[in-house]
Amino acid sequence: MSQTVVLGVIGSDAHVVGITILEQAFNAAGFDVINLGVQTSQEEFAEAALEHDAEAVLVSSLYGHAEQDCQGFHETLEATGVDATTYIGGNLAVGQDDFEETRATFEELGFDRVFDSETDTEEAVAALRQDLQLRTPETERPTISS
Amino acid sequence: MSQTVVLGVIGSDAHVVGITILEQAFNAAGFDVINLGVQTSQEEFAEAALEHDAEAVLVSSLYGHAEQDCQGFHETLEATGVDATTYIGGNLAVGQDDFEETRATFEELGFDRVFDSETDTEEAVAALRQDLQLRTPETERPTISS
Amino acid sequence: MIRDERIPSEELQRIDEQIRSNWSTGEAVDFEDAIEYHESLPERKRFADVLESADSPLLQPRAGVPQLDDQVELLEYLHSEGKADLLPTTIDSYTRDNEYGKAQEGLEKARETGEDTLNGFPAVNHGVEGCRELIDAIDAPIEVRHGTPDARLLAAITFAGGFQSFEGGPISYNIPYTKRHGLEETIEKWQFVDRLAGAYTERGVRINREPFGPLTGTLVPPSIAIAIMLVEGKLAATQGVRSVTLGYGQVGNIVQDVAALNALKKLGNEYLPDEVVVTTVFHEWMGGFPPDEARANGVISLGGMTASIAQPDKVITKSPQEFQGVPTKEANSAGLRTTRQVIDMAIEQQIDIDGIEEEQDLIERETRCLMDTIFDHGDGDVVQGTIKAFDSGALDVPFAPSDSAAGAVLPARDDDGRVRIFEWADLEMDDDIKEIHKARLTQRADTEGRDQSFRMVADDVDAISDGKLIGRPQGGV
Amino acid sequence: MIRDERIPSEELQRIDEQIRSNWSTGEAVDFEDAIEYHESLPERKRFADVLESADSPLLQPRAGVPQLDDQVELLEYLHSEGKADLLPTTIDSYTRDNEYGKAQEGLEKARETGEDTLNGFPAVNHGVEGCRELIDAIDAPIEVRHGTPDARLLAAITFAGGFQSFEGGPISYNIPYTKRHGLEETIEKWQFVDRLAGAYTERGVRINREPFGPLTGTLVPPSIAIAIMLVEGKLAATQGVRSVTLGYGQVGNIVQDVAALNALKKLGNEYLPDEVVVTTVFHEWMGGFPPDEARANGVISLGGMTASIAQPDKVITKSPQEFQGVPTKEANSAGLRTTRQVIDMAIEQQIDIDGIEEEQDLIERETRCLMDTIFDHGDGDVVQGTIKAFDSGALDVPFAPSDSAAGAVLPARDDDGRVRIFEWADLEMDDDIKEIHKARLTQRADTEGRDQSFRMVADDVDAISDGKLIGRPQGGV
Ligand code: B12
Ligand code: B12
Repeated sequence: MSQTVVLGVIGSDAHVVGITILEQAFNAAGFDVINLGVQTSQEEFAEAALEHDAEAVLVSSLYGHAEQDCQGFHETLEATGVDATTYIGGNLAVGQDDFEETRATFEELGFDRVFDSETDTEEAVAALRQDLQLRTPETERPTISS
Repeated sequence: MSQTVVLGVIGSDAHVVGITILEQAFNAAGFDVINLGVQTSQEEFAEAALEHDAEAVLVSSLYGHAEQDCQGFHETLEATGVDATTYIGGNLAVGQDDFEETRATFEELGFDRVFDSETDTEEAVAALRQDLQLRTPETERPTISS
Repeated sequence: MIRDERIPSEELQRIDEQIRSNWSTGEAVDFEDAIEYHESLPERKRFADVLESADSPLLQPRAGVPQLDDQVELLEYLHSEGKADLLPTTIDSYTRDNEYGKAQEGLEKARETGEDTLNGFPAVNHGVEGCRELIDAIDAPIEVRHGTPDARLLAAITFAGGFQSFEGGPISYNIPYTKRHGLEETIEKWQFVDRLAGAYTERGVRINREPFGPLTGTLVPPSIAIAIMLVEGKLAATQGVRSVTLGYGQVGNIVQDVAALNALKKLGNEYLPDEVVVTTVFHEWMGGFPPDEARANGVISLGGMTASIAQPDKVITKSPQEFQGVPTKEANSAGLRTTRQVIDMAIEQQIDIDGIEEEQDLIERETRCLMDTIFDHGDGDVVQGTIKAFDSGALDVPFAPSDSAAGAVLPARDDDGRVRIFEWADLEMDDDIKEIHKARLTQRADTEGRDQSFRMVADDVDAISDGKLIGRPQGGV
Repeated sequence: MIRDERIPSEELQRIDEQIRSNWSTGEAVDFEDAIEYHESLPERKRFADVLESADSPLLQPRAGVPQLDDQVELLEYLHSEGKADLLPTTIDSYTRDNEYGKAQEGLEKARETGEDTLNGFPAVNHGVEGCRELIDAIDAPIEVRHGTPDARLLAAITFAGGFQSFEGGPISYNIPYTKRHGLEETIEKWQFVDRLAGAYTERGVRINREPFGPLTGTLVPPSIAIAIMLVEGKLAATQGVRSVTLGYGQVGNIVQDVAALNALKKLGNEYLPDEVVVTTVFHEWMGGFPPDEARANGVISLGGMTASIAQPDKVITKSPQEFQGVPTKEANSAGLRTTRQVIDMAIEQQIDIDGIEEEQDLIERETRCLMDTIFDHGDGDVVQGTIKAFDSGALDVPFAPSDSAAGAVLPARDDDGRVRIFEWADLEMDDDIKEIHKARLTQRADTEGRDQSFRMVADDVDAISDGKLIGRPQGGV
């Protein structure tokens, strides 16, 4: 019953700490996590998702070039034949921007959910559970909240 | 040739440090300073100015009630027969105000010059010298700038 | 002749009735009803208990606006956004002058225009009911902070109104705050305030009393501040107060500040009766602030750092807008959160700095000299001793605007930035201690290649707002 | 096989010509003309001299925008309003990837739309002339800061453009900044950069080189950072660099940070040849910041406090907007001024904290273990040793995104907030040192009543942004 998520940092962004924490959180929540690491191209995301039959693709971006890096991302997924829930999160704009604008921009690009960098990992886990219509397995709860 | 200035903190304001510093600066600059201290009423300013035949009356206020405290100040001076240069300085408004507005308010009340609390004492001394048309006595310069 | 003796209860009642007739709202004060109200308050609103049981420094800002609704909103904001542990209600200047009529005008004008025409909350005018509305609305303990020489009516109303902590004292709210009130007069008036707090205490409602430690806020040598705290603590204890928070204002030298807070705590416990629970409060820098919020944040943080080492029971925070005027609620909260971050990051670290014991020892010896002279002046009576010691100049406060203090003693920083005494005037002090100060100041004068003078004092007064701790000569001489 | 040997001058020329042909602006580089230009610069623009002759820590922010005019304005602002002593020019990400074409597009789009479409200043695209306009316009030394694995063209153009300081190194701009560049490759490329700096140095133009000390910015144990600094310093020295600034990123524990900076300075002087002038730079907290400017100011101030005690030659400041994104110039200046105020208030105070020597001793022993293993791995050659030690995991960096590092070592804070190693993986270290770490971490686990786990590491990663130093479990477990 465990579901696979593909995780990575897009573009030439090397901020790795966030996805390291996310990997651990999704693992602890019972997902199978394929962590592609930093500086992952659109194609690498698509191929990994295809190969592992991933339910979700989680894109991280911190360095401020997310918008450029994600142009055509969903077209690439589609072209590869991937139909997964897509999330993006991190620090998505250069400078001191308003997050609601940012969210709109990325939803328009096709992401199912957009997270800011204040996101708690539990929040993201809960959202994905909901989107994939999973229920929290009783036994895992203490692991997550501890 | 030394000139007399009357100095004090108006109203029920007790902030004494500023006038202590001012007293010392005007003294060092060769003025005769009559320091009335804190919590000085309009009448006390007027009487002291009259008694000592003061060239200037320097009013200080820090606690934010300057405007109320100075209502009718110049009328009081006039009624007592005092015709002196008047300055006010310190922290003249309650809260985070724009100083240009504050300056206008106090000029309207009749003050010849209005100083904010970033005022350097030398600035005030130089201004008074100019207004009373005094020249810096050569011998005092080192004392002031040292 | 006024002495350090407890006011008899009939006398307490007589004064109480008299002062309550000074303003219309005095009538509504009813002691039994007040006790009942206090007893109805939940534990988290009981000031003394919350403060005394805390295991790390609690943070408290200063704040007061004229209207009740606005005050509720302001305190709620400081509680939720600033994460203040303890809240204040700062009283307006007219009330401090006992000008309740003017305060009423101001309050009415505020209600009409929506402007803050008073620089604080006129608690007397709001009366018992108004105060209780405030206490009911806010989910944390609240203290009355003011600066009132004669605070008797204010105390009667705010105690009945549910406040459980009250700042000030006969010296600390006289010498720095007013020119003409005699010490004898303010002591008498504060004996009543303390006696009233004691009456509540006897009935199980421990009103916390907090002498105002920073005094003139400007380079006050620690021992002078501590001696005055001990005197006020003793006076309060005599009247039955059992929860006393002694205060101290940051001078900016970490070693000296930590040493002073240690000495304050130690001597407080030593000089005050055992039945009094002594806590300490550290005030972030009370002198002139930099005219720049960014630099002000640095000053505030140095306070937080010091607090994390000394661990007082409470810290009164400043805002980055201190220089400019009464802060916005946002700035006030920012000061709280900056302080919190520094304390929380530093407090778990073991930071033992060399020289603290030595400095503490010096401060204790100085304080004992001052306490001894006070007792001597009063033949063992601390009230008479205080009055006479101020009179003779044996006890003095730098930059005191009051006619009751000589204000002749002058402080200056030594080469390490510690506050020493440059001009002793008649201040009582052992010669060997004077020699220590002199040596330190001579060292500084040598470093700077100039004589000790008032100029040095003036430079020190401006130093922190100019961005330094020590007022070194700028450029050439 | 690449070794720690100076690139012969013919080889230098050959590479120089080759890399200059990578982008149109490369042509304009002329070494003799560049020397002349540097010689024409006034003393106050000479980076190494200004830095090495300072008598208290100099402050430097990070800042870079795409357009030249904007960059001039930005730096002027940081100089005049922020009172920065040294200025930066941070390079955009495309340039870091050697994607000069994309950078050109971004620059042109920036010129058209007025928006900052690049996250830094594309110095290669601005070319020698553009760089000199910047150098001419700003009355202070300016450093190139980037994060580029292959920075050869960037160096050629910025050196000729008048910059006299250049951040980075083959490990420090590889391991934290890129996934796929091999170490052998980046070492070779940085040997060229250092050799070019050395060529200028030989002609009297001392280009300052600054290895990037903070690495991944996230709980990097001091000895790992220091060892890498020593390696990069040695490599630079071999190529003729004579002014080296070794870096270190604040971990937030004052004792450990001061000890680390002391150790860095001491070991730098010991391991680097005598003819190199070694200075140090302290980076204010490089990990995740609080999402709140007020709390961020507390983090920044703790950095200032640490700097005032350790007295590094330079401090790289953070802004209160660090969490959010690239700061406005006002916020950037605010970070500078907050830092300045704290340093200036604290630096004249004598603050000797217990335990610094002990911690420094531990850091030095650890660093020596790492240096020994590097030399051993390379049979005395530091280049081969570094490559092989990273390969075997004997040298490693926590949270390294690079394929060239195992990234298997995991740090965690001890009960005092000092960064220790929780998972050693293959990191080379004497057993008795490992025991010390283990004991400290066990103590913490006991305090918290939980096992050591990755959860603890994750909590520590978030702790400062959550307002604490140590990631203690929240509420119940
Ligand atoms: C550490 C750090 C670095 C380290 C990174 C080391 C490494 N390899 O990981 C170093 C020093 C190398 C670095 C370099 C750079 N950095 Co940096 N860095 C940071 C810093 C301080 C902390 C990031 C971090 O580790 N946070 C801790 C982790 C746990 O949090 P996180 O990354 O935010 O991730 C969490 C959430 O965002 C969320 N999340 C993240 N992704 C996703 C995805 C999904 C789907 C979901 C649901 C959630 C989610 O969950 C995560 C876990 O809690 C931030 C500022 C900050 N936040 O305080 C700047 C910051 C991100 N960096 C920035 C920049 C500009 C850079 C550089 C371009 C600049 C330079 N001058 O060198 C380079 C880029 C290099 C590159 N090629 O990527 C900017 C980005 C600006 C913007 N977006 O507008 C920031 C905001 C700093 C700033 N204010 O300027 N950086
Ligand atoms: C120290 C201080 C105190 C001490 C004063 C001790 C004493 N008796 O002197 C104590 C703690 C007692 C105190 C009390 C109060 N204070 Co007070 N205090 C300050 C503080 C921190 C420093 C003032 C100071 O000494 N500065 C150093 C001296 C050298 O500078 P200065 O006074 O500004 O004077 C210089 C210039 O202004 C100028 N200047 C001044 N007057 C004049 C006149 C002329 C003609 C000229 C040319 C120049 C000039 O030259 C002087 C020398 O350089 C300021 C905030 C700040 N500035 O940082 C608040 C501040 C002035 N206080 C303030 C307030 C509200 C109060 C209280 C009402 C509040 C309270 N909660 O108790 C009470 C008032 C008591 C009373 N009755 O007056 C507010 C005023 C708000 C406003 N104007 O909007 C301030 C700005 C703090 C704040 N941000 O809220 N305070």
